[in-house]
Amino acid sequence: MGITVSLENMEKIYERPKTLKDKVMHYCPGCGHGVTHRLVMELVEELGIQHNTVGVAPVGCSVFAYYYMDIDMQEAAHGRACAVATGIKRMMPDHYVFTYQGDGDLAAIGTNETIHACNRGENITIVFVNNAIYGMTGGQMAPTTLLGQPATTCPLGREQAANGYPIRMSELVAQLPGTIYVERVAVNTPARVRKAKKALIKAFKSQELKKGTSFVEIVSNCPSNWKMTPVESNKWLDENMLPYYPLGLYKDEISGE
Amino acid sequence: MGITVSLENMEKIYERPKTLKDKVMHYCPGCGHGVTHRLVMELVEELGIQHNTVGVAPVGCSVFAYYYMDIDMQEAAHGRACAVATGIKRMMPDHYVFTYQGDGDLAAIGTNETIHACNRGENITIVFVNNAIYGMTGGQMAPTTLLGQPATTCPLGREQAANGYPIRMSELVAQLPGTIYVERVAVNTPARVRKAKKALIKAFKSQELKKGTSFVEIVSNCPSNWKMTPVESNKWLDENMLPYYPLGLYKDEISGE
Amino acid sequence: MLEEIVFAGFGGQGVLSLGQIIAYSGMIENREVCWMPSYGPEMRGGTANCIVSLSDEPISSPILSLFDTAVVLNQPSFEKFEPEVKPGGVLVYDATNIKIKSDRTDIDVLEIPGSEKANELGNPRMMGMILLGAYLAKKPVLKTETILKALKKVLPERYHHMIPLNQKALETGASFVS
Amino acid sequence: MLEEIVFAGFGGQGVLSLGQIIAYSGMIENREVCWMPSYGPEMRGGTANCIVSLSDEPISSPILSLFDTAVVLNQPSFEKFEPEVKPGGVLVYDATNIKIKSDRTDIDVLEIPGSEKANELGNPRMMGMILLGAYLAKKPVLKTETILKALKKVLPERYHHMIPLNQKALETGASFVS
Amino acid sequence: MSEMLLMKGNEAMAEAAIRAGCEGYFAYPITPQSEVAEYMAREAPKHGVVFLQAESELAAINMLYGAAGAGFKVWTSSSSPGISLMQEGISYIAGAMLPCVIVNVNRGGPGLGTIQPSQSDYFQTVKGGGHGDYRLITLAPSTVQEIADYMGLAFDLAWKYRNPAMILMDGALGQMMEKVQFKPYTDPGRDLSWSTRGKPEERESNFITSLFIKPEEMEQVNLQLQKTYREIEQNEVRYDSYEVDDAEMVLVAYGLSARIASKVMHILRDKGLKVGLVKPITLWPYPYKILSDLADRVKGFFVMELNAGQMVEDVRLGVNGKKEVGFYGRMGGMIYSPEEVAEKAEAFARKIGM
Amino acid sequence: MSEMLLMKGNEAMAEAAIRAGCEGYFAYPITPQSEVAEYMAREAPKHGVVFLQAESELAAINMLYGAAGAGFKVWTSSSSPGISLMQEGISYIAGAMLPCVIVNVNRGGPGLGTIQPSQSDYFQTVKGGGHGDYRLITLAPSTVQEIADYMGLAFDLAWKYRNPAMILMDGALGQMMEKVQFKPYTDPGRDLSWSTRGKPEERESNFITSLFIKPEEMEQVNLQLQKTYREIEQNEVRYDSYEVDDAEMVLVAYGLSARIASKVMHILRDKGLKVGLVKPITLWPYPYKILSDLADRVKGFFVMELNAGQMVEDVRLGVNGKKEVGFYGRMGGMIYSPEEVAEKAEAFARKIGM
Amino acid sequence: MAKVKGAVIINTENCKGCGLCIHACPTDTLGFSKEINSKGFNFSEMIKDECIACMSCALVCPDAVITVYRMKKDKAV
Amino acid sequence: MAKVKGAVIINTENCKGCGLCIHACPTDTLGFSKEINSKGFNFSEMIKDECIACMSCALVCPDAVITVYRMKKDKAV
Ligand SMILES: Cc1ncc(C[n+]2csc(CCOP(=O)(O)OP(=O)(O)O)c2C)c(N)n1
Ligand SMILES: Cc1ncc(C[n+]2csc(CCOP(=O)(O)OP(=O)(O)O)c2C)c(N)n1
Ligand code: SF4
Ligand code: SF4
Ligand code: SF4
Ligand code: SF4
Ligand code: SF4
Ligand code: SF4
Ligand SMILES: [Mg+2]
Ligand SMILES: [Mg+2]
Repeated sequence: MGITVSLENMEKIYERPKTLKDKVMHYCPGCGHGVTHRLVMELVEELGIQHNTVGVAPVGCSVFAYYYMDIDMQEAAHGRACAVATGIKRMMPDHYVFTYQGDGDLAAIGTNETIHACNRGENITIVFVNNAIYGMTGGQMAPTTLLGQPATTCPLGREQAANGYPIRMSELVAQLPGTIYVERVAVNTPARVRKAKKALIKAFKSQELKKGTSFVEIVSNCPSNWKMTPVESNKWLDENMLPYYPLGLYKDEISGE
Repeated sequence: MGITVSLENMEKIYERPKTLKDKVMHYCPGCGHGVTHRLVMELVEELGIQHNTVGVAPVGCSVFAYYYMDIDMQEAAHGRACAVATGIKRMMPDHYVFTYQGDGDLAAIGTNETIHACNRGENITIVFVNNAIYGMTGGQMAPTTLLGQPATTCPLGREQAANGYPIRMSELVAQLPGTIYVERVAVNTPARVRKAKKALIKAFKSQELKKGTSFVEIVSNCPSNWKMTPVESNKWLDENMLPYYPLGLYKDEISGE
Repeated sequence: MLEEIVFAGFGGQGVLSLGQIIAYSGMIENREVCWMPSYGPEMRGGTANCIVSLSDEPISSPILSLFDTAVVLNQPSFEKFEPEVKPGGVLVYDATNIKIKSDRTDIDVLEIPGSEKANELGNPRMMGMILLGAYLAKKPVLKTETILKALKKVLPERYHHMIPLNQKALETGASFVS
Repeated sequence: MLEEIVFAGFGGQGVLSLGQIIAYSGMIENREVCWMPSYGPEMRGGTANCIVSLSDEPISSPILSLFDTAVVLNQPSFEKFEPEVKPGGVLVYDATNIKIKSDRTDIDVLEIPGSEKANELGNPRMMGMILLGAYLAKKPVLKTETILKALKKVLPERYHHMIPLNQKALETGASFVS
Repeated sequence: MSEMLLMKGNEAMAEAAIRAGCEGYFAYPITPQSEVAEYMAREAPKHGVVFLQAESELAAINMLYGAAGAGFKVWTSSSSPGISLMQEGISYIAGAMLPCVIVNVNRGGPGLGTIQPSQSDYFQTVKGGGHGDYRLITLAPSTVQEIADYMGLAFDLAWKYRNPAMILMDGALGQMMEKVQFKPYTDPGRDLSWSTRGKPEERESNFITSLFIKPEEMEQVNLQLQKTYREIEQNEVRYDSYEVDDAEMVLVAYGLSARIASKVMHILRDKGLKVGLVKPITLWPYPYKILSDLADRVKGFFVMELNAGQMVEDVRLGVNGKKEVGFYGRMGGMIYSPEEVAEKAEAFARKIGM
Repeated sequence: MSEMLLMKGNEAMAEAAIRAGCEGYFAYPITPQSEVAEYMAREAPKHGVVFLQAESELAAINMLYGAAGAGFKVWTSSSSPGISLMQEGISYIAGAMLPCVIVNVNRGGPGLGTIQPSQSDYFQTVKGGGHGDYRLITLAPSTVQEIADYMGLAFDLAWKYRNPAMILMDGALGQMMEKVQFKPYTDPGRDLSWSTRGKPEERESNFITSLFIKPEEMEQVNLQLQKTYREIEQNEVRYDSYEVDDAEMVLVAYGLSARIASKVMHILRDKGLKVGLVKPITLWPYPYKILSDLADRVKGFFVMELNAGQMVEDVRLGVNGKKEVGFYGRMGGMIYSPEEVAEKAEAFARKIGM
Repeated sequence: MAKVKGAVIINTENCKGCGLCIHACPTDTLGFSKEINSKGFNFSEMIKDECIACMSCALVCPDAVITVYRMKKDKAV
Repeated sequence: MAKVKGAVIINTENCKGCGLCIHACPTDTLGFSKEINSKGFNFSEMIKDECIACMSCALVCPDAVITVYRMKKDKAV
């Protein structure tokens, strides 16, 4: 039994956002999806946009996002979240519309929809959770799997000659004139979580400008399929993911507004 | 009746390559597809690779490429040429394999296959004929249609807000570590045709290195759907296409070999 | 009454519009009408044709292989459609440019110097109208006034000043038919 | 002879392997066998189970809702599968960790202190084997030698030194059955 | 009733959709229906209708999913290969119970095939081209007028049952011009309570999904769908019949073929053969009953389709062995002439003792 | 005959493909068949077999097209939504007459549905999920052993007729382990004359296409396809029948359902009801004839499927009204127990007077 | 023992015992429980009263089960 | 008239009269025919004998219908 501390004279400075439904998420212990869900729901609460936000869930571990996020949502077919979001946003240009996608969803099967939504400059926010693996289906190679990283479909580690290089989506979409804000963040330390949230807020708010697409890549973990403890996975992320996927701002044309 | 000149004491210095079948191509008068077909067949003849080259035709005006190119070919579904070429090349790594694709095929419906073939660094050559329009289907907007350029599905000219920016594929695929050679050329003047051929030869020969994808973008015309004479169209190309799609070498990692 | 006509020529000679004028006229005269273009890659640059059906009853197939009338503006179309005119039918063609002759004896063949006369009228694009005039004189399936009314509908306002010229072309064509 | 067994517990407790050992043993004894894991997102982290059918005849459905025997390694699985044992069937469970009791009188309930005994054997992962031993003692659908043979097949070479321990675990389990 | 116009089928379709109050159209060009997108590109902005040329058919059908999921009246159109690409999306739309309209201007297949008219996507449409047990309410116009008429109907049925509706026609209908009058359209009203337009405080969040990972739940979804399908089968079967009262043989044909069939009927009647015609308008729900009823009193059925024999299976299912069923088809974009079919149908008539 | 092994259906499939000399495998992961790709990833390199994880199912099926077009023995596998995405490609492969094998490990739909086993892609598979008139030779294994056996057969049939072959099974068959023995495989020899491996001087260039823009030509292609289909229908119908000799009622079921059906048969026989079982092995070509023949002497048929009723239409077409056809199905990943079906089947038996 | 500056309340029933909060806590205030919750996890709990209300634990908690309290300003000084 | 340096042979039946060769020719050697070929095109033909065998016309010809000849070296000097 842990210790108990009296809460007398204390004020609550942080609690679970109300926009996150009171349910246990199905994510594995320590999975970055949970943190990212929470951040998105915190900003929806803080910006007061629950009533005019529509989210699009992917196929991937976060397929059930709508069970947790207390906003109107749609579950898109694998890879098509950006097309679904486009359909929604075009009909309701004043709503906040975002996709929440994994790396298989956004950068493998859905690359076309991603590139073209960004190229058209759809006024949506793309929340991209890059965990370098197909989490939901049990650990197959993702387009972002690192060279040398083993996965069930590259058991000896990804090899460039056979599978090519891990794809850097932030760099790629930042090239497209349709994007106005692209940042890569992580959620494996408290400081990075704070930064990630700032980036997400900025991305959502940029929709008000109607000037283009905002894209936030969250470098994340998958302890289960990486076969590590959560703490190890966050360390591995630091040591292996970040050198190849450097955190930082890749584009910011929101400037001053 | 024109004049007749005796050919006595003359030597033939240029003739139609034998690898181009003796058929009238269905292309409209003055269409750049014809020139590009010829160049590809010239290089196949010159490199002596007719027996181990396999081409992949797209869906687009050049869908019938196999009626004209005297090599083994496959007709791919719209946009899937790079996947088809991947299938062929993986089975026959020592063959020369190329795709021949229009802008709708390669940069709209087929963007995913294009990006991922380039990202995997498939050892194929991609010949990309960018005429800023859907030729075959009668002049709809292509992903590469210029801002302000009218097309049947943007009759008042392409507008950024509705349709986004024209996509620059050479710049995009040059970003991917899987490509080893990316050049943008044109075929609207004799000098450019010579240069285009050099680029195509270089691209094909790079397959021998097995180091990655070669990509040659050919800025071309569509007199019929641009609603111009062929000569006007080549001028329009100069004045409008080239400023947005600058010719030049975007990547060369063949270096020295 | 059922009249099935094919209009054929090079792309750019206006065969699709000719067909539309007939279809429009049929509509004005309260007929059932159907206009069907040939579509396909061969349309581009090459030849074009359209089939128009006029009938008192609902029209079955829009795509036919035999015709009551063929209005033919170029040689490849002559070669294709001359054999497809039904016995007893009518073949009208531009004899200025089409140098062959039909050896069919079971149809009415109208060899009209359309291009020549159109040039005389000062507008080569009137060739089709001249052939149309000849055809309608031979087989008055529609009234000339209707055609003129249809023209008013089909032509954009800015071309309405051309209607008298079109009327003249129709008359020129008709003049070749006894 | 038809024996339909479910093995259920937390992921990581080795229930899938337990089932595979039984299936393998069935094969060695020339039975028809079928091993069916429950698959789905709930597998991850949560509970896992598998169904094994042993029979002298071809096996019909690999997925069942009632079982001759349930071998249950954790509480959630107890709650799910205790009601699904057929009357006359057997329920074996780890009484060290599962604190509830079955009130069914129409089945044989074997409350085996599996975890406790496994710890005594020096390897907590032997818990499943202990339950298996109890089950086979109660219902000798397979010979113990066969299980040991199967272990040899199923375990990678480097674990073959564990076979005696497994044998002991089986015996320990059996000792709880009169 | 509005003015009489002469219009292409493809354009009448687009105009009818606008008049039926469509709010958005998402599509990718393909012959023989690119005029639809071209018409929408020109006209949509004038009516505040969203028009977007998607990067592919895959994107188009999923944009439709998104827009329909937000409760908007939206549609798309394509032709055979493009419709094949939409199959996953269509299955999702059906599974998520989203109302929308999809038009297939069928061309000759398989593969890239030809751009000429065909009816070879019948099976794909009515038996399920996508995965899982779902149904598309399917309307088959046979004239430009019917194209115009069925567009609003398709929207209404889609919304009434929260189920996607398909208009299945062929390239010839899309390309040809005929007379058309647009009937006044009144929206019967639409329930938007399930749609995702942002969660107000007073209700739970809405979500659009076809995922129910527990089979128990997924079965419930399927039972709900099947219930809807039974209702639709009950209420929405539509067909026309011609001269069946005294008929000894009944032709069965839809769309373009039905027009030709009516000519065949007249040719055969002129020869003294008592022939009628049943023209299904809804291909699903299929008018089995009329065929079954007729089977009790006619000598046989003769099916004509521009394919290798697809709807004929539904005719056989309706007739259920009571009488013989003959078939004649053309493929790959070829169209039969009435005379050609009349010859085959007459031979069949003789065979069944007429 | 090789050693007896205990294997998962998905792994037995992959192993059988390797033993049948497959040269390449292209696929995208999806539950419940990701083990196939995982097995191939591990084993293919050891046998010089090409393995590539594609960026999507769309890419995978088109890689297959390319590799098959170059004359290689290649295959892919997926599950329902992924198979829907392949429909355009499948239609192209059929139209271009390319031999290859496609495996659908069917899960519950429509839409994203559930990952549990289902038979709801029957229509998609046998009536044509893609556009145009084409057919897939379809084999339906019901045990892990049959999965292993049919893999080589699928390749052989595909190559014999230059037509894609599909193995249609469900998630349970993929996931479960059973005994399996791999039979020795001999390649019957393959004609590669049409393939694109580079044009030698002595022959014309080869091309792989499904495009024939002139309808006259496209019709010829279709007639050629139909001719092949008739041949396949003639030669390749496969089914098993059990205890039909004295049967008064015949169960019809395939795949997983056939296993359950055999138990149902025994339950009902134990109750004194003379029940037999027909298990189609080829779903296309469908064993209509045995059903038609049996219809002359039994009292009725009872079909069981893990769907809303799809194959039952083919049974009806075979029986053609001669006798009654009953049906029982479960959906969305639910599996019936033998007892549950026996109850329904018994009620039907009583109804038809047994 | 330092003056108490903060505290956390953990919804231990929903905690998955991932340990990220424990790792993130600068004051080693948190640790794993001996018991398991009904899902079988050793959950996180305060094992010392050194919490400085820095929120690090809550920020990294994927299951949003941590509520953080801080001594009110006037009381803390 | 300059010494003849080159010549082109145009497959006029297959020429589509696009005029690109005419536009590209530095010596204005080429021009449109008065007649049309059987496809209805005014084809390209030599209208002067100033060809310098520069190949420009052949390089831009989309239909590959131009063959270029050059006076043999020993003869040209
Ligand atoms: C069309 C289709 N193909 C494949 C799948 C199977 N599938 C489900 S999730 C997934 C990948 C998930 O990976 P990612 O997008 O990285 O998300 P994560 O689970 O890692 O968060 C795949 C391949 C599917 N559901 N649909
Ligand atoms: C799946 C599918 N969608 C659409 C089409 C119709 N289509 C044929 S070609 C084409 C675009 C061609 O444009 P592009 O690739 O730029 O080639 P171009 O004709 O301009 O050379 C389209 C949309 C098709 N055949 N298949
Ligand atoms: S599998 Fe990986 S990505 Fe999915 S919930 Fe578990 S840890 Fe997270
Ligand atoms: S339509 Fe355009 S691209 Fe196509 S052949 Fe004609 S000019 Fe060339
Ligand atoms: S608030 Fe800070 S100090 Fe307190 S328990 Fe959490 S991490 Fe530790
Ligand atoms: S981070 Fe959250 S879920 Fe993980 S151990 Fe701490 S409180 Fe529990
Ligand atoms: S070769 Fe040069 S000079 Fe001679 S015709 Fe051609 S372009 Fe003119
Ligand atoms: S470029 Fe070629 S096709 Fe064009 S006019 Fe000259 S010769 Fe003829
Ligand atoms: Mg991932
Ligand atoms: Mg183009």
